[in-house]
Amino acid sequence: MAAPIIRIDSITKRYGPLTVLDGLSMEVLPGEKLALIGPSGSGKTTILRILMTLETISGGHIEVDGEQLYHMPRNGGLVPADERYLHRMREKIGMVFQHFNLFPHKCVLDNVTLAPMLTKGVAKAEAEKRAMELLDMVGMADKAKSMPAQLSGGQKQRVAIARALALSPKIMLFDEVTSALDPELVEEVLNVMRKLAAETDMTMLLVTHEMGFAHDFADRVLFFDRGKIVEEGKPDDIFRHPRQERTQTFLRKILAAGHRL
Amino acid sequence: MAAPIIRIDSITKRYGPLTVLDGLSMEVLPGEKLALIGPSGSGKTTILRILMTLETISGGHIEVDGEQLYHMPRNGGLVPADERYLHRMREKIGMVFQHFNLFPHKCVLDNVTLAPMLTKGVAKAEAEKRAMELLDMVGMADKAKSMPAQLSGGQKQRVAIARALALSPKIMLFDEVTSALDPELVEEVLNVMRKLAAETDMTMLLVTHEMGFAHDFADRVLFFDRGKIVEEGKPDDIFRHPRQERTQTFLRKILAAGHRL
Amino acid sequence: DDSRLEELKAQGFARVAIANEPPFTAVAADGKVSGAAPDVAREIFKRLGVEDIVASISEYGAMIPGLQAGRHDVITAGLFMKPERCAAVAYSEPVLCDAEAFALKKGNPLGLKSYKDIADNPDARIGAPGGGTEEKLALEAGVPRDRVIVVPDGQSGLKMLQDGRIDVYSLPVLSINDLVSKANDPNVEVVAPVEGAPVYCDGAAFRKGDEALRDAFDVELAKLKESGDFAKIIEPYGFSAAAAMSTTREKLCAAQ
Amino acid sequence: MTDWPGYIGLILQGALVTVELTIMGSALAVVVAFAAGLGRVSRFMAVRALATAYIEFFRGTSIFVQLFWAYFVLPFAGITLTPLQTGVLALGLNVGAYGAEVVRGAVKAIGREQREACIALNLTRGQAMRHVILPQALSLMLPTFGNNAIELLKGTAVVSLISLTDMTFQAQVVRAQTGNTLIPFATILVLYFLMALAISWGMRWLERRVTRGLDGVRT
Amino acid sequence: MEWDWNFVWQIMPTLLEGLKITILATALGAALAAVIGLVFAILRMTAPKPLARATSFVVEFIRGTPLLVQLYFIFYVLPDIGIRLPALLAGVIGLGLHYGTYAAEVYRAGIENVPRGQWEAAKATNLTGRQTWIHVILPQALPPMIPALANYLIAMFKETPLLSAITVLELMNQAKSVANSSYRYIEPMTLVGVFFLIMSLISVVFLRFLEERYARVEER
Ligand SMILES: Nc1ncnc2c1ncn2[C@@H]1O[C@H](COP(=O)(O)OP(=O)(O)OP(=O)(O)O)[C@@H](O)[C@H]1O
Ligand SMILES: Nc1ncnc2c1ncn2[C@@H]1O[C@H](COP(=O)(O)OP(=O)(O)OP(=O)(O)O)[C@@H](O)[C@H]1O
Ligand SMILES: [Mg+2]
Ligand SMILES: [Mg+2]
Repeated sequence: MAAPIIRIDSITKRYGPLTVLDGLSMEVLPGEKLALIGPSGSGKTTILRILMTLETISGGHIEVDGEQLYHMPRNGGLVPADERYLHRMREKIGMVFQHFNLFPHKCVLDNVTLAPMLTKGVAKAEAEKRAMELLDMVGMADKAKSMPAQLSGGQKQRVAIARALALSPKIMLFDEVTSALDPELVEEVLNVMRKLAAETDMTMLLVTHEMGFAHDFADRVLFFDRGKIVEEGKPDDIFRHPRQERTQTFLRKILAAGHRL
Repeated sequence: MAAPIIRIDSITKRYGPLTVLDGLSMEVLPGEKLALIGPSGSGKTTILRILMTLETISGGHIEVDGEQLYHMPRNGGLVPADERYLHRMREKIGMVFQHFNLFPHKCVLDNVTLAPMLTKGVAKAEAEKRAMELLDMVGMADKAKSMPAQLSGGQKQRVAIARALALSPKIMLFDEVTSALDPELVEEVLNVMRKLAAETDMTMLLVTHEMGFAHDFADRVLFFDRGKIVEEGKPDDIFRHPRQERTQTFLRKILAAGHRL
Repeated sequence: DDSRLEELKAQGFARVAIANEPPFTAVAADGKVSGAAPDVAREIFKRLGVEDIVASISEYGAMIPGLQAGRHDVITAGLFMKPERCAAVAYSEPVLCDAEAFALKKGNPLGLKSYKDIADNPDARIGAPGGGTEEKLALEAGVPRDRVIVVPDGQSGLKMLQDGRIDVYSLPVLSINDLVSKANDPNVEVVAPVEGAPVYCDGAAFRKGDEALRDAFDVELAKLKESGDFAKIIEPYGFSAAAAMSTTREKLCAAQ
Repeated sequence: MTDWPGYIGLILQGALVTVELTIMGSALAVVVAFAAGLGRVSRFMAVRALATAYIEFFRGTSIFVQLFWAYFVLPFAGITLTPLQTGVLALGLNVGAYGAEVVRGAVKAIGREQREACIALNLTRGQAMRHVILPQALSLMLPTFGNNAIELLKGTAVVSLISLTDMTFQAQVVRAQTGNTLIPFATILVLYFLMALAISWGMRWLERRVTRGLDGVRT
Repeated sequence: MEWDWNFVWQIMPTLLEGLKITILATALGAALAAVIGLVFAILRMTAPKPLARATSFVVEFIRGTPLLVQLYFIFYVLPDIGIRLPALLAGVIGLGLHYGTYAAEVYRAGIENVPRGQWEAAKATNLTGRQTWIHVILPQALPPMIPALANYLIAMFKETPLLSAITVLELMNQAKSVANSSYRYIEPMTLVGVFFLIMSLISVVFLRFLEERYARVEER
């Protein structure tokens, strides 16, 4: 078994008096597809945001691809990472947001090429060539010159996925990428993600309320509640035979509300 | 068969150059539970809003409970209804919104009692008694003194239902009342509506993307597309054996995205 | 008829417009209005049966419009009689007379002795109160508009002179003396009187149409002058009673 | 020797006038702000037009012009106001015009959804405005009203130009009588600042009271 | 007192002369305010705590005191410490400082209005701080600021009559001086009002245009 690509070691995250993650530990293997599920407020988004270094952590350590994420070695010890160090670490990680967060003042193509050109110094022509390939992959090549405001939610999200892929990260983070979409638009985004899962060996972490998709997509499912992993296992085990009562209650509620597996 | 309680007669609705409803006609029987489904932008919300007199109409007539809704008789003919006439007609109709639209500056109880006291001159004590019964029915009696901001989405929506019921309308309109809710909170609201459907013989019109719920709840399902009723029938017929291709495509997309019937 | 006077008597006070320019007008630390012009007015109104005066400070330029707009009953501010003003208001007989003076930098570096000198020197800028006599004299002498700086009040004028924003500041002699002595600045000197500028006298200025009130005022003013009380009021401020008594409104209004 | 305590007393007298002007001007401003602000969203064309004309005129012509006009020109129309009345009128109407836009903005910001809930509950327009829209709009207006009150306070300095003996005017008098420029001006700068602080503290207190229980959350 | 058209035509050139100065002072004051506002905003948002605090205090102080008194101060008190500014310059500096504090607020609000998701997306795509500002934040923050800034420009324009108190011969001062020598206030004051109204109405139309033009960027 390969060494984990992500190793989270008892991290703690507090917002003021509120402890959101309390000594959480977990590991992810290279190429693994992980689904994080659980009730609202359980800390799923928080863990993705921490991996993307969008937060600070209150305690613990994270190792990504063999290197510390929030700390850097100095004089034999570890000190809090500085901006330059983080900048280098972020190359390994890409993230897709619930609300897309496309740059509204740039056209689709420019959204995808901006980061490669600025952060990796890729030449414009080359960046655009690669961007068109990615847009083609997500079925958005014909909208390359559109502005984000002219797209539907599903189209925006597909562009956001292409944008994150443009930096060729080793790890992709997806935070409820379909929950801001109209129901009929969900499928087009999920299709792109299925394709992505099938065609690449990227490590993927997915937060979702689409239990059916989580079931089909993930190698492993983690059930979160109140900042802790309550249960984890193969999708079939978690969804069909949850052992913990909290998992059972949660799944019952979700499924009763009209979602299928 | 009883006379229809709602009779919509070739109404047209335009927003500037955009025609949203084009000569739509339909009838609803007293006590009927109707589900309106269809793709985004097909005009489902618009038809409810028109019934609530939140819009103007560009053409056509609507009869509610034997009286014209947007027109009133004068000198033997019909003229556009004035505010006083509309005020009287609105007594027959209640509406629950996707985003609850509770009054944030009033506590739960006051939200429910405000309209009966103001519009019907019900005495405070009596209004509160009835409000507590309704809050009890939706399972919110213990939160009577809470402010809306202290409630979860599901709780807010249950209060909103109680508020609409407080005026004892003959017709209730529900516009995607669960789609702004976290998935685990959906069920509590749907339960209240099941109870309501079972216990009263109110006429109900429901716009929803919860196909499973629509199936169980409705006596009749109307499938909308581009401002027209494309197909209508018993839930089993529409969901299991849709005849129109557009209905089939729509249901396939929705179901593929993880919803069950 | 004397209806205006009756009104004032009934109301118990007269509203006077004053400037903020000692010694013509002055405001004490307790806010009490004094100065030669208001003191004379107060005394005469008392004799006419009007208990007191209520003063509001105004720019010179705003006084006549304010009088016409009914904001004041009379102007007692050292507003010198000039023919065009005589046409606009009803003056009493002369009260305070003074010549014009310059305050300028020590040694009078530009050699300015008259308004004409200022007009002739393209570098010389003169400061004067807006709508006051000095502004008019300067303009009449041919100083172009952009070298006549309108200064809101005496203190500002002196300050601008000290700061080198203007080269000469012109006011009546007694006003300049009062200012300069307060400033106690060895770098400022006074040229008085200005060559070629006549001695001017002010009077209490009434609204056109209030001539009856003005005439009543004149009667008491004449008595005051006669009795010597007039001199007792104004001479402590440095004004000459003789100067005021040696001329008449008729002469002053016809001048030029 | 200069009688400084006396002259500072003079400035304090002026401060009183400034406070008086600010309070009365604000009171007038609030009244006209609501009248014109609600007029702007009226159903009646004529009311809307009237409110709009008032707002555009007073926002368009500069407080100075309004002040001088009220002071020197109105009397010819037979309306002679005391300088204090003139000041209150000009400041109140001027700031009221800005306040009207705040009222309108806040009422509009409360938005379609609340308005529609009112219709669905069959409230009349008046009831909706009184019981639902205005109570919420008020908490949106308060911060801007606070700023407007400070603008009005600062505007009172301008009335010194029509010989109203406010604080700035008294500072000028003191300056003319004493020959000292720094002391009177520095004194009034500090006093103005303290008054502005008092206004913003007062408004914040009021805001807390009005929004109590709302938690700033708006659905 | 009757309205006199002859008098109106007679004083028109003088007033237009004053209008020129008014517009000049507004333009210079606005340019200065835009720069000073940026300095204030940056100091408040990024400077070390004590300096940021001090800046906040200065901004609050300037905003809490009347421009008229500030002008008096700049014009009459500053020379005591050797700073003697020409009247127009003193006026422009007063306007610039005063309105700079307003502009600072606009800058801050404009930057804060860029959704947090944009900062995060920039980070997730690994842009540096500078790249984020230049390519993501400012292009979105600036356009929506324009109407607000223009609004203050108009407000400033209407406050220029204050400069008359420090002897600048702008529109109001010209009108007063005309009134002083003619004893007529009706025509000059009304004309000044009309000038301001015309300029304001023009700028309101312009502002509406700006608001429409730049509101579009906000769509998401
Ligand atoms: N910036 C913040 N400040 C304070 N509390 C926060 C902040 N962000 C998140 N929280 C809190 O942290 C907890 C975990 O939030 P998180 O967003 O990780 O939950 P989640 O599992 O993603 O829920 P959801 O399914 O609703 O997205 C919640 O209680 C939330 O209120
Ligand atoms: N106020 C409005 N101005 C202009 N167009 C509008 C307005 N309201 C609705 N529309 C348009 O009318 C059409 C029908 O809208 P409607 O909200 O009724 O659709 P819907 O079926 O409820 O869709 P959804 O499932 O997204 O709620 C859409 O194209 C919409 O863009
Ligand atoms: Mg989340
Ligand atoms: Mg809808």
